[in-house]
Amino acid sequence: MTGAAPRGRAGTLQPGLEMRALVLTVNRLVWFVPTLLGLLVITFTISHIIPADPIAFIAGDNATAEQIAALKAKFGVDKPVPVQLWNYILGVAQGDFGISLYTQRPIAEDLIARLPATLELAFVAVILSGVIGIPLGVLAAVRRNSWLDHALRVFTVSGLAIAAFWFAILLQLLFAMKLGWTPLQGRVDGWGPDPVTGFYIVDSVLAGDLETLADVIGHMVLPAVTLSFPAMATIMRFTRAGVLDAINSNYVDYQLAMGVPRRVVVWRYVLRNALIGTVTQVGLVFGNLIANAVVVEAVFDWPGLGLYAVNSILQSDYNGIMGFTLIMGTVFIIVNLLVDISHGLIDPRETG
Amino acid sequence: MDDLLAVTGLTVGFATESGLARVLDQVDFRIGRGEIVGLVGESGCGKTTLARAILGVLPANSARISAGSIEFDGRDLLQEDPDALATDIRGRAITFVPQDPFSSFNPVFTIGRQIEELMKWKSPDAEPGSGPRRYARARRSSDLERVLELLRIVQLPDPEALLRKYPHEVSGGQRQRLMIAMALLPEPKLIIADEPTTALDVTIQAQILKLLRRLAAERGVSVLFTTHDLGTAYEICDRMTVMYAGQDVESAPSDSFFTEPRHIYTVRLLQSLPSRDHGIRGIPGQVPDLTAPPPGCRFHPRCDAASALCRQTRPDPSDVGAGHVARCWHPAQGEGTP
Amino acid sequence: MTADALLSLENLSKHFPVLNVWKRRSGWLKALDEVSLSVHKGEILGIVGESGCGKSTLGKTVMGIHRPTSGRIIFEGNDITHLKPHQSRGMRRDLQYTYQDPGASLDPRWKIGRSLDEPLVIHTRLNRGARRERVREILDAVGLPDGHLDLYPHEISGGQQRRVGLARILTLHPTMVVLDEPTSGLDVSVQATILNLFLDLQKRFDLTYVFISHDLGVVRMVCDRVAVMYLGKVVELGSSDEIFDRPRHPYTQSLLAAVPQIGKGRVTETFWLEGEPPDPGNLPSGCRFRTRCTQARDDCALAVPPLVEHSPGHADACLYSPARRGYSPA
Amino acid sequence: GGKFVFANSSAYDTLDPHAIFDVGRVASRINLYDGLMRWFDNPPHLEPWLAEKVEVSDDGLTYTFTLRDATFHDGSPVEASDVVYSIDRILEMKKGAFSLFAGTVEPGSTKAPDAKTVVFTLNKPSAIFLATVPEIHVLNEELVRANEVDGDLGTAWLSKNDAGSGSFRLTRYDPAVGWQAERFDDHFFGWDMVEDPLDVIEFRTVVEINSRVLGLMNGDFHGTDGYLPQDQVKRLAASENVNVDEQESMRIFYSIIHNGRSPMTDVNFRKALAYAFDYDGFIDNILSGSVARDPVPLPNNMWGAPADVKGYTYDLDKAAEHLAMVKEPLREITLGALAGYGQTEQAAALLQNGLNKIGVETKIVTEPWPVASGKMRDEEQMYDLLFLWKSTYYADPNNWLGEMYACEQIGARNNSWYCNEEVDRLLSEARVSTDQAVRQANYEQANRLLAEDAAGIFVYNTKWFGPFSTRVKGVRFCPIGNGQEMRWVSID
Amino acid sequence: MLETTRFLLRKLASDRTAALGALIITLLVVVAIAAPVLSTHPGDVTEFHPPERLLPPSGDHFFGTDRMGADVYSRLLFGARITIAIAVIAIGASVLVGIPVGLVAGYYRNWVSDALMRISDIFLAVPQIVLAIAIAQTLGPSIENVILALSATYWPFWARLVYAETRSALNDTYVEASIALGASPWRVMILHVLPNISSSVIVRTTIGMGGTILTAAVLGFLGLGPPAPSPEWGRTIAESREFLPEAWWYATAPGLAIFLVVMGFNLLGDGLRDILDPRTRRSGDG
Ligand SMILES: Nc1ncnc2c1ncn2[C@@H]1O[C@H](COP(=O)(O)OP(=O)(O)OP(=O)(O)O)[C@@H](O)[C@H]1O
Ligand SMILES: Nc1ncnc2c1ncn2[C@@H]1O[C@H](COP(=O)(O)OP(=O)(O)OP(=O)(O)O)[C@@H](O)[C@H]1O
Ligand SMILES: [Mg+2]
Ligand SMILES: [Mg+2]
Repeated sequence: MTGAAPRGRAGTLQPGLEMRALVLTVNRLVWFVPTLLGLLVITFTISHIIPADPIAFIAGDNATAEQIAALKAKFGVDKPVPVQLWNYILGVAQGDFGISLYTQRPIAEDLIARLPATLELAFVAVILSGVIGIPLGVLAAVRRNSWLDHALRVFTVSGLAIAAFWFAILLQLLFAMKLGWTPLQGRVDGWGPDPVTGFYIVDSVLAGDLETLADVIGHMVLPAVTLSFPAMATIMRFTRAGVLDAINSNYVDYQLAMGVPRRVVVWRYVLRNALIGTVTQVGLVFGNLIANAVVVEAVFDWPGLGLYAVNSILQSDYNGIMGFTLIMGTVFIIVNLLVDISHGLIDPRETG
Repeated sequence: MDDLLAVTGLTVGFATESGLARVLDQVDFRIGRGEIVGLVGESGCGKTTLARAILGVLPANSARISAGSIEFDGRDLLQEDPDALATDIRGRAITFVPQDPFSSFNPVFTIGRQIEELMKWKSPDAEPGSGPRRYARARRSSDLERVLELLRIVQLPDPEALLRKYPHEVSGGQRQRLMIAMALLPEPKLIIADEPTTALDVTIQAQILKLLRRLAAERGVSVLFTTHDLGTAYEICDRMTVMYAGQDVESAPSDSFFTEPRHIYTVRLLQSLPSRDHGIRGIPGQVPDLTAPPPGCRFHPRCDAASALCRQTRPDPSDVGAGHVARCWHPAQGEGTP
Repeated sequence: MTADALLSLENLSKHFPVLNVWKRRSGWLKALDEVSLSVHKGEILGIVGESGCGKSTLGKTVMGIHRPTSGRIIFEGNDITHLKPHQSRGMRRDLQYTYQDPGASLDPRWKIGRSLDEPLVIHTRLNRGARRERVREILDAVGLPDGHLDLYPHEISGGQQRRVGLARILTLHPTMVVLDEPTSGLDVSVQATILNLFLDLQKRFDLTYVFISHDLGVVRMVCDRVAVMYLGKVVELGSSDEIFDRPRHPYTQSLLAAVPQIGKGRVTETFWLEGEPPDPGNLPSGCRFRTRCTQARDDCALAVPPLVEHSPGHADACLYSPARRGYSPA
Repeated sequence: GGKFVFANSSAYDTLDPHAIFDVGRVASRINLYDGLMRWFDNPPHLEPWLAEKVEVSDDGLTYTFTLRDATFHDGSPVEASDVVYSIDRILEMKKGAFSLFAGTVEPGSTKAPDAKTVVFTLNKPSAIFLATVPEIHVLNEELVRANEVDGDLGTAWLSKNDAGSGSFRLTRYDPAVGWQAERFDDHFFGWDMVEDPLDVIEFRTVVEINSRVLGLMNGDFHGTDGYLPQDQVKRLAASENVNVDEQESMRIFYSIIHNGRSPMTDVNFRKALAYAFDYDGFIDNILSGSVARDPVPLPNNMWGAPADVKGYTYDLDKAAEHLAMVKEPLREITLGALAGYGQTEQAAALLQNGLNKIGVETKIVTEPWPVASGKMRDEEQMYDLLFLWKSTYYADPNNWLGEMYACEQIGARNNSWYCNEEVDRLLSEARVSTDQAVRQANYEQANRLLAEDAAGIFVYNTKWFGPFSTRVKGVRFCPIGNGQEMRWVSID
Repeated sequence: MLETTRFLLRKLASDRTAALGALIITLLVVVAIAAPVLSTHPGDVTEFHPPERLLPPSGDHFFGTDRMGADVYSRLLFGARITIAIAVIAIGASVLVGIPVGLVAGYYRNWVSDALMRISDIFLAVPQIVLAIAIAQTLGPSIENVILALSATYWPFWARLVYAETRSALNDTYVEASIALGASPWRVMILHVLPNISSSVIVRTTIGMGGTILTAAVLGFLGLGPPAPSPEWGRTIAESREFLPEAWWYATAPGLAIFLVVMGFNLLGDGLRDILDPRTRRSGDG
């Protein structure tokens, strides 16, 4: 570009970084509640167009008409729909997601009991994909069009195209069934470490029980690899694109022209810019991860929310599924919130 | 002749989708010590490419240097080990002022951090060689002193606060001042300034040009100044080299350049400037496609004086006056001078 | 003076809201502030000033692309201030605007021919053949071959894109055209051709131009009168010769002094102006130039100096204008 | 000594013995709790358990049980009042085994004249009452009442805790993992007859078949359910770590036919359906001959099953013949199958295959059990046909015939909307009669009529292939407990 | 139009990965259409041969047989039809809803557009598959319901995309120029905005196809898809698990099919992005 008039101007109205982060947080928090409310309305609507009558199911095979009526009153299903919605929202606000039609326990209790398993798996998978995906993404960008780049490209393309449940089955088939290197399923043999945090890795470290730790990690390998494969592919892809964008930018050009070593420019400066793009993808990655967790947990019999959801499906436990949807939505919204905030922190240009 | 930089017969091409673009064709170019040389020419004529070739930062995957030499301070840069170039020529002996001060700072780091990184590698105190393992505290603080002093010299207000700012919080003029300061910090012998004022308003441009000229003179630094604005070149340069479509066509001291241009292209270019005296005159025709440039003198399709000779062979440089070199078979004889 | 005015602006303002991080308005950016001027039939009025001073805003507000905050726009005797584009179809035909980057004003997915056709489709009831005829005619007038009708914008050069942009607005035979930086980014050799084209067309179609530019050399060459803007205000207005030869406002003077002139004294040795324009969202009180002005005095901060015509056809907005001194009894 | 780990296919969502009644989760009931009587072995025979003896009045209405000296896991004695509390709790909860007693035992009618005597007074004679008594798992009344919340009958507490007197005492429970129990040394029955009884039993939920099989083969588990797909059974049998114990069970596989809806109201259509199912293909190929063809709704090995009924065969000509005689208009028939139970789907697909060939259009609907069981009780929503199993809850022909085809059970246990006066008479008589000969004759005749009428498509009676580690000894299989009563087992 | 198509085809042919993607998808379509011809046992979708169950791959059964003794290869081909039907209809519906919503909300800046975008935000606040599972489960397993669940959860993606693109297109000079010229909102939306955002929509749709196929497969796998004996790929994999590790072909074949098809769409999408969208070209491969 030549001769064009200058663009951009000093922004003296820019608040400081901390202020920006605060503003962003508040802004997002303000939307948190309506979004959650909307989600509630959606789940409520879904659970009210179901074909089977959950009350009849709770009542059991031999309930009389009066008993069913009594149960309906107890669960408030006899009230007008808006009232029910209101009660549902009130209930959820107090952490009451209803009773599982199947286990007869409060859904919230069930979900909370299973949340750590899913979170642990998701964390390990995210960390795994980041720790491997980011450097590989940078490498692919730096060695653009090399054999390495092509190989990694095949890798990313596969990661995004493979059905997680099928990949899980393949891994099981190979590593657990044929080779016997890893356990086939489950989170631990037996009962696991004494629960403190609910994260078995942390708990077994806390308990100083290395044997259990090894067992826990052994169980973690296949599910974590399955889950992290697509996530890794996404992260790699965005890192690569981000790095390429940054490498082609004027500021990198400038630093190279000033003789700052390429490796320093790439790994210390470019990466940070590239990560801004990658970080915004974490929300997406996490969403996919959760989605995949549903089936991956089912395949690996991982006692988390996903497995709970699958069992709820098999049992037609609508309350369970809605509870799962809600909690996943909440987790997802929170993750996106954190992503937004950290994005604002990493990128000084972000103003909300 | 005691030139700081002598580019001889440099030929560079770029591999593109539609074939090899012959962007530099046997370019000769030199800069004396302490001299400000303007490299002028229209958009796309290869100014930036030449500048980058000297810096040694042409894109490795597409650029092809097929002939020529770049001699700097007695070293042939094209023969040197690239790593050595990066450590003790680039950013040390030769520094760079980019065209666009808006995008040449990394947006996500503070200005101070970026200058610090530069000083870590390129401070005059830094021991030459493989580069720092560690940025020693003593050097860091002496470097900081040096930075602050220079920022004051380029007339930036409140330098300490400035270092804590992010690039987008600073105006374009200030950014370009920062760029100039950063170019001076390593105490180089040559500054390559690639259209450093194109993105700025005239009043700011005047300030920046003034600053650059003064500092270069004070410190005895040579400057390679590329621009497509002849007025700007007139302001600051001791000598000019004009390029057309990848060929250097004429090189002369400023005075004789503007008063007695010899190459027909230079003459036409000067005539294109809006002026009350001769109205508005353009150059008919278009710049050639560099993937299939015309043979001989590349200006010949647009030149009214072109002969068969022009269409076949490119003239060698010939002296047409004191330090005045033109590569034209039919140099103008005082015709059409403004 | 307003008698033969084709267009006159009366106290025209355009303020953009400045939003804070909460997306609330925290102030106004006065991109155009109480500007009054008129454009005479057949003339070329230049508007010059540094980047961000409101040149484009002026043009776009006149065109109805921006809704004015206050003031009036009178075109051919009609008040068009509050007409929306679709309400003023007839008006649009007579009043046209070329974009700063004419290439960008062409739909990248439309062939040149179709883009040229669009104004006719919107504004006339001509049939296909007649429209085609008109488009050819105009293409010829801007010096492009017929073959270009079948090309996409990215397939032609920047200079040609400018020609097409011009052709597009000329298809409707307007009486007045706002040219927004029509030569920025062009090499001098191309610029010359384009400028010649403007002048040509002006004669041929009897056009009136508002010529927005920050290239003073070009403005001096083509414009009959010049308005100098600084941060949303017109600070000086007069005939080309007056402005360039006898600038009165310190800003105009510094602007002219900043332009390198081959063969004259070097600006780098003589230029005196320091500092940069203030943030347009946060203007100083009184005269906007006072923060950089070497002649500023205390009362410059008190009130915004009005644009006063101290001599016929030459107005300026400086309290200490040499003209004013000449006339004032003190 | 030692620990026995069982991999169970369904999750132990609750341990409350009165809330559940299914075979998949029988282990918690049978090992943690005791009933007055208990079924043993195969074919099953009923023995007194918590009760020392039982006396039945001549009119068949009064049952008097005398309790043994037994203690609950918390050390308190098992008393008659606990039994009364337990049956009344079942009647009030209306879950699990409730239906066995509904209409026969009234709430509050059971009395405890003294600490060791329980008197049940039925409001009508029932030949099957005794057979259902094992389902009255006796709870520690005091303990349960102490843990009641808002009149929930202690369900919340009991879902995670044990209040029984059974052979094992709950030590650990996690709905996501399973449960663990240790041997209850003070169990009334004593441990003398077992040489080296287990110290700890653990029932873990392992949904995935492959995991169960692999775990068993590599020794992580010592037993799993005996109804694995035949392909897996073969794998297990081939493993040197595993013994597969084969027993004829009492769990029939059949298809309900909605007899109350056209065109299934027409016996010819029903016969066409029965002739269109490829019994041999299903049993010999798909199930690799691991089950026994059972042409009637009663398990072959149960008394009351007639030896002379041949049943239908896969015969498309005959099917077409009968179809031709159908007067009702034909339409698309909905074949129900149970989600997660591949066999039901395969059976439905096979039937579809046969029906296709005689020109009957069908569509398969696979739905989870709760949905299906809901629909089964609604005449409108019920599928035209539904493949499923009927398991043994008590070993009496009434468990099958009486529930599946008695008119009074329509909409409850009779999901076929089948009501045949003659059959109904035979079944009612058999239900109250105490004369075994009469009962047997009646049931045999009822079976014949039902088969003749093609009231359903009767396919097979299951065989149980109990896979256990070779280290395990003493498994006593009984169709009711499915071999999961662990008190007889030892491990080395 | 014709020229654009030609241009596209030429570009496609020159971009190797995109060409590969296009090839795979063409293959898929051909396979789906010609399934009765290409399959070796066309009857095996509804007809079974219990004696031949779980046979390993052979000349007669390229990918072996399944639990009912049906030819896995033939069923795979017929499964392609279901996959295409689900993907095309679900995406088609989402696009048909999402584009107008996004376009209108993007063009007019009023409370309606805010409300529309809020609604789609809420949908986007939950992982799509989670919502799809909830809906599909509620409605019961069938192809129609899978399509409904997917469409109901997918449209916000297009609405959002079109909204954002419309907003940015409105800032483009050529759109402003048209408005200034007096063009009506509809003219601007349909003739200027829509064609110019079409490349992102096409790219998104292509990649969305892949995503939909994966999601549909998950639903099938969970038993929420079309019921037996449908040859849907996801459910085939679910069926096959019982027979692992012996009958490895049973699970492998449909998984590979899903993989290939999704990869085909992704490659094509990436390729189209490079071809259609000059902005991202820079970061793509030169
Ligand atoms: N990396 C590259 N690959 C291919 N062609 C290139 C590359 N860099 C530059 N060119 C081409 O080389 C020619 C000269 O470019 P260069 O940037 O040196 O011109 P310039 O004189 O600096 O122009 P400007 O005034 O526009 O900056 C142009 O035609 C340009 O398109
Ligand atoms: N749509 C808008 N919203 C908010 N601010 C605007 C808008 N358009 C212009 N501005 C601001 O108004 C001021 C004047 O802008 P304008 O484009 O008119 O300047 P200009 O003189 O044309 O500058 P240039 O030479 O860069 O084209 C600038 O500060 C600009 O940031
Ligand atoms: Mg350049
Ligand atoms: Mg402008």
